[in-house]
Amino acid sequence: MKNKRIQSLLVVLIALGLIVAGCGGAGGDKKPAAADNKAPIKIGFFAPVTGPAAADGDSVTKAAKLAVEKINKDGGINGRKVELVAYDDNLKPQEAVSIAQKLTTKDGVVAAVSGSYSHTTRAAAPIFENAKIPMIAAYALHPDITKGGDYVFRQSFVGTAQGKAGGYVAVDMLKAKTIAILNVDNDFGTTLADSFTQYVESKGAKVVSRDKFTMVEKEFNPVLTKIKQLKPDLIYMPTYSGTGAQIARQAKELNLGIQMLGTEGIDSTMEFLKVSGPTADGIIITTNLNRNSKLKATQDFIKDYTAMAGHAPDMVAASTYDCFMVLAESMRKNGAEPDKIKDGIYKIKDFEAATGLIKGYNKLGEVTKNVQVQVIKNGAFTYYGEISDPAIITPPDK
Amino acid sequence: MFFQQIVNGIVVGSVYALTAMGATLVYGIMRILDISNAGAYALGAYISFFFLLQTGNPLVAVVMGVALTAVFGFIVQKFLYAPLMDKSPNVALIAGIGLFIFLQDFLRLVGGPQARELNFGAMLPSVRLPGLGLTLYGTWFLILGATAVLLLVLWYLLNRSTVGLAWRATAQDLETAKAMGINTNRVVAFNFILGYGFAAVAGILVGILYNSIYPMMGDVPAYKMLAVIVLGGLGNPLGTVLAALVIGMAETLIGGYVGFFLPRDAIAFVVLILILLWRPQGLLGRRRVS
Amino acid sequence: MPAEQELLKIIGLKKYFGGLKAVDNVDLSVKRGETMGLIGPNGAGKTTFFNMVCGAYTPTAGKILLNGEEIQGLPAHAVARKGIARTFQITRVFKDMTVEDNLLAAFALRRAPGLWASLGRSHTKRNREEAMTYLERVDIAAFAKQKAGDLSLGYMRRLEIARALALEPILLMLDEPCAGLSKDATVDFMELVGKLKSLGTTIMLVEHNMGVATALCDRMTVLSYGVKIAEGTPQEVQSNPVVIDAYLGEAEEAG
Amino acid sequence: MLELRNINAHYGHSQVLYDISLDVKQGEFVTIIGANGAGKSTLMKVIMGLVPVSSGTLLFKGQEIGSAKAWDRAGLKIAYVPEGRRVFGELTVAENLKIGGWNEPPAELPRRLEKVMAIFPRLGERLNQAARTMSGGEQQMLAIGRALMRDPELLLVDEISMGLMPILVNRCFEVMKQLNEQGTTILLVEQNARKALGAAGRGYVLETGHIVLAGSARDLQNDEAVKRAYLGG
Amino acid sequence: MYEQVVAINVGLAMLLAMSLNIITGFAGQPTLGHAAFYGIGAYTSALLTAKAGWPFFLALPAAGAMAALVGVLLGLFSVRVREDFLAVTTIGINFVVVAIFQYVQLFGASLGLAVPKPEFLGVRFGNTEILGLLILLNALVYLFMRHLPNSWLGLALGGVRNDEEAAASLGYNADHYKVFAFTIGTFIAGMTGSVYAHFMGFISSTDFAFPVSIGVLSMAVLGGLGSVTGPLIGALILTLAPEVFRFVSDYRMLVYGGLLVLMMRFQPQGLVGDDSYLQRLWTKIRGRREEGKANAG
Repeated sequence: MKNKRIQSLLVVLIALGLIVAGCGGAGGDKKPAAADNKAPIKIGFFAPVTGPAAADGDSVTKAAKLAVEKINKDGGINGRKVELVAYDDNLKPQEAVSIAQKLTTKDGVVAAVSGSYSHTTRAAAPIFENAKIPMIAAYALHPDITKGGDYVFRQSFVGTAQGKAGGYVAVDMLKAKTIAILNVDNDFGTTLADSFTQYVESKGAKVVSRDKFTMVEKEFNPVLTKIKQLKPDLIYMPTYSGTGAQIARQAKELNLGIQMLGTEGIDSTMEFLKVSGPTADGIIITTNLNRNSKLKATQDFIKDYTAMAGHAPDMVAASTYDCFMVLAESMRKNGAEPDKIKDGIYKIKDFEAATGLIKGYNKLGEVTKNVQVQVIKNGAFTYYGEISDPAIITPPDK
Repeated sequence: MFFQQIVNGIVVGSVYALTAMGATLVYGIMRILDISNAGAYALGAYISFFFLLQTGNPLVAVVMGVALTAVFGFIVQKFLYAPLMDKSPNVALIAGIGLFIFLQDFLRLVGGPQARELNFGAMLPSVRLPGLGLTLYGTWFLILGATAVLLLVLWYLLNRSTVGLAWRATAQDLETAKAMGINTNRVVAFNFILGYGFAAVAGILVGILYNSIYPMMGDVPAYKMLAVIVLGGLGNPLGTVLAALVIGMAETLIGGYVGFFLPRDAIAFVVLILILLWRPQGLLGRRRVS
Repeated sequence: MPAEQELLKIIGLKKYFGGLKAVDNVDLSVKRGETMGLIGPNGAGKTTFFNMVCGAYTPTAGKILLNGEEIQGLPAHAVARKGIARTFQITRVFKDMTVEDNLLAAFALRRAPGLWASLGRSHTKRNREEAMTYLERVDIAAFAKQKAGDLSLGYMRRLEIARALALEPILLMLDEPCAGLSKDATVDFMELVGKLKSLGTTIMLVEHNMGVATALCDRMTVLSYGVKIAEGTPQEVQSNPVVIDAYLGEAEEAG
Repeated sequence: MLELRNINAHYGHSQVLYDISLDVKQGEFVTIIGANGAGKSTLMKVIMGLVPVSSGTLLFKGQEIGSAKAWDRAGLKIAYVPEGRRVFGELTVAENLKIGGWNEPPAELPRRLEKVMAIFPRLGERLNQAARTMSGGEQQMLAIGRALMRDPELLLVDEISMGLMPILVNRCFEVMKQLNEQGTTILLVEQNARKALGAAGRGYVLETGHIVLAGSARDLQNDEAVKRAYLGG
Repeated sequence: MYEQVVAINVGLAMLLAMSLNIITGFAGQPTLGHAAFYGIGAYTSALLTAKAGWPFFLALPAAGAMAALVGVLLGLFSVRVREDFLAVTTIGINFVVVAIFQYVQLFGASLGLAVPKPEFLGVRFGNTEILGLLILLNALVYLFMRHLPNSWLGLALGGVRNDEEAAASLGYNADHYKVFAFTIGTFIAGMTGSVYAHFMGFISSTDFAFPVSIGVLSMAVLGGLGSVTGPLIGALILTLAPEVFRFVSDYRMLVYGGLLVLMMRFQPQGLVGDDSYLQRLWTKIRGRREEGKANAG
């Protein structure tokens, strides 16, 4: 009997909790306090600080803090301070959804930045859209993210643009005729590999093999042994730093001697360069951070970030930093209410940012900027080229 | 290419054998699927990394990594698992998972989330045998050599030494072993010291092989080692070695010839499921007679 | 003897474990309404024999006929569905369930034989009252709400018997039901079996305790090392010197 | 040598032994008889330290051992032949015997091994065979031999006759009598009452966890109640 | 709205924990790959609504049915492979199922699938409607769970869990009941997956990976396997814990892991299991109250 009683009691409690939670939420919606001109402006932020992408989560969180510090040091937004509201999403879409709800309905942010991967950002985007709060995805590149409406922007290249740029590097700059592809099997690797393939095949090059692997793969000897037999001119590897470093190391050990072309995923100073060590020399990547840029914004960012974090910044950090800079620019020029911020972002033209000159955003919210080509030389990313051909870098607007 | 793939498979298999051995030993006596062993794998590598940074002496680093992880194993046994022995196996399983999550995040907080290089001096030079189309990594000799030596030592320890005799008796029938005068508390403690020490060795060696350690490095071993020890027949060290080689070879050959039509982990589990359909007691398991 | 009188007929039953002949070529028949005792020393193959009849073991050879129907090799649950209920030598109550639930579990065979029917409510007033009558019969009604695992051994045994009776079997098979029972409980138990007998229940009883067996059984079969060495009324069996030797061990002491 | 005073013991929530008091004197051969499930095996486990004592005193040679670990009791030269033999099946005969002499002075072991092999020559023939491959009788010999490797002062034997051919049962009883004559104190639990009482000097009757009768083996053999309950007729 | 989303997450977790409880708590069969069935339901529902144009309320039971179909296969496997072997096999099922979502184009492969928001009688399902549906489903499953210990099935599963041989002696075909438990449990998990898919609007294979299974099992064990309320409480606590501890962002998972360890170490029977601290407290309070009553009377 006592068993039954305790159970009934608890069930009633839980049911009540659910109902209260449901109703409480409906009445509790908060709109950002626009009237108060002295209160700090809140900007929401989420990143995978824990979980399998914690390394990126760490980089972008540092960048976000640096950006807010910088904005405030430069006088804030017309005298108002900016405040960062940052959460960890553990790389789980379900958490990203509740974070997005919390940011938009509880915390009163006027805009948000996603420092997370595609599936989390993808899950959160519609919530910002519905709440009419602008959100910029720093480096998530799932094509659907920006398709929901006007309020969602992307600060990195959409996958198709970077894939094309990779193809350009492969066939137009490096003159490769036969290519093997090794891509990480998620939206990132797949989107890049697909548009890369499309581009190189249109230029008459041949993709001789395509293999995919999970984010946690470490053992590439079997597949590299196979590729060695095919003797391609180039290996294209859209992947992340952990896997990319292993491919670099194992290719060197197997004495592959094939030029490798990576993507922004391996643009990581900590994980990629240190783990792959000297074996990475000569690898070329497409990215959006040009370390040798003459732009003051870029050099300031690199200097400030290195001073703060104790190591050189990577691409995800630079992209995240720029999201905040773009938001600040928009707010300074157009006002700090969500709608005005959104409109302001669409108006941005030729804005100097850490990741280069931002030419503007199209109607989907996709950024247009030059693709940077970097080569690893003496254990550092250095300038190799820059792609500014509009046919390649212009993002699709559908 | 064929020889190269065979060698690749053996290396992968050896890494699995090494990784799964700690959990096999623990299962042998405690009959629990000890997920936290994969946490010890990462812990060992990190401790070793720490001492390498502090002292610059690889030997000190390895010894401290293994020794401190073994001590950790002792503590885990005494304060976590021992009191849970008479509870449902789910309890020990979830406790182990909790500890594993805790350790991973502890390492992330202390060591940073990025992968760190575990670089014991210069890269060992590769050996090339063009006649056979073979390349042998310098680190492979280290891995294969260490695996072989450790497995031989383990084999000797279990089958030829007095502690090993006590271990085998306890694994078979703890109660009778007690009545025969064997201090089974000590055997169980020794078992965990050995099992966690093994995990640390595996973590360090894999860290060297891939020149990288990171807080989540135990994630894949956490389930891969379960596939290996179950396929081997649960708690049977020899079975574990065999199963590790079978899975390593299957993954390598399928990956190398057919392409990765499935992720490696899925390949490992497909192999496991197919073999269990044929032999529900695993490769070297003995069917329990009622 | 007319065939229809034989509820259970066993012909040439064998069970070999590797080289060990646990049961070797045993014939046996149980008539309707009779109590048949299966006795023999420890390790004589009684339990193996018993387990073959109940479907726990598959015989190496031989036939088991229940009402003329061959049932050898059927799985245990199918044998139970044919109407043979059993108890176990080492009690096997459902330890984490209440005593009442243990008993109700036995009703399913009659009340909800199929999977979908099993979704129905079992703890109806009628079922619970009926369950209580079974528990009362073995005097454990007072413990109905207790966890079966918390009962003492003797009570667990009673529960097991009540559970077997609740199947309303045509043949009740008891495997050393008095093991672990106190003298009083044994006497009670014998009364219980007497009551069952008077109701016409057919019983097969494996018993080590000769006293119990003699008092309860109409006929007895004696196994020794897997072979049937005697059969007959308790008096006949007890006076059989072969049985005395096999069962009690050869006389050791000189005087 | 062994004294139990008001011992109670439980398995989980259910009490198995009630207020057991018994003595075994130096050099005696004592048997405990009772039906299946009377608590005989539990009693043996309590003495060996495999089942904890809930209350009561357990003395061995005047020393309280109620809370000592099983292996420490083994160190006091108490040896145990468990019910169902429980030899280590995956281990060889030699290894099983070695475990029997665990922590004994190594110099002693060869002599004891010879003694065991003299008693059970079959074991000597099969030293390097895995124990699980042996027949039940051979396993029982091994279980006894294993216990003898301790050169025990007190030998606890649980159900020696279970599932054995009569000839082997007789052999086992002979061995025990012989050991007893050579000075080993024996406490034997048996279902085969006549055999047990035939070999032992004294006996106790255990019924549902209570000791209901005690006396010399001869008296018990002639006791009508015992006869009725355990000997039939 | 935030609270609604949290409530939805709790509701989903409760359904999963209860469905796992049927298989592991009641039938005693280990399941470490429950997320596979959650995923099968989600993908089935997504495909049926997005590609085949089925209405959501038909896709919902169909999702359950598809998951149950695979559940039956696993159930049949459980007849042959036991205990820890089975436990690890269920992990394998999880990996293989996720791999199929990840690699087969039909399932959107690595890009995942967009899932339309359900519509019913012209009402487009927002979070409020989803929450309502979840409360309804939770109520139904909870009623079933409460009924289970009083049903023939509950008795049969209890028998199978305790002692298959003794259950067989009562005429139960243990294999059938095991498979049946897998069928019901996976059916509920599949329906839950369907709700999840339509709530999120987007699914990808990693949403149903092994750690999700571990999370669900942790909930059920933490609350008390085999008890009716336990898994609900476990689901509530473990879903809320990360939300509540969001303020200690960086130490969240550390707290979560530590919580699991401590709970298992000191309340191994689960929070509301037999003789747990909460239950003893409850008994004490009730005892006192009754004493009070007795004194007053």
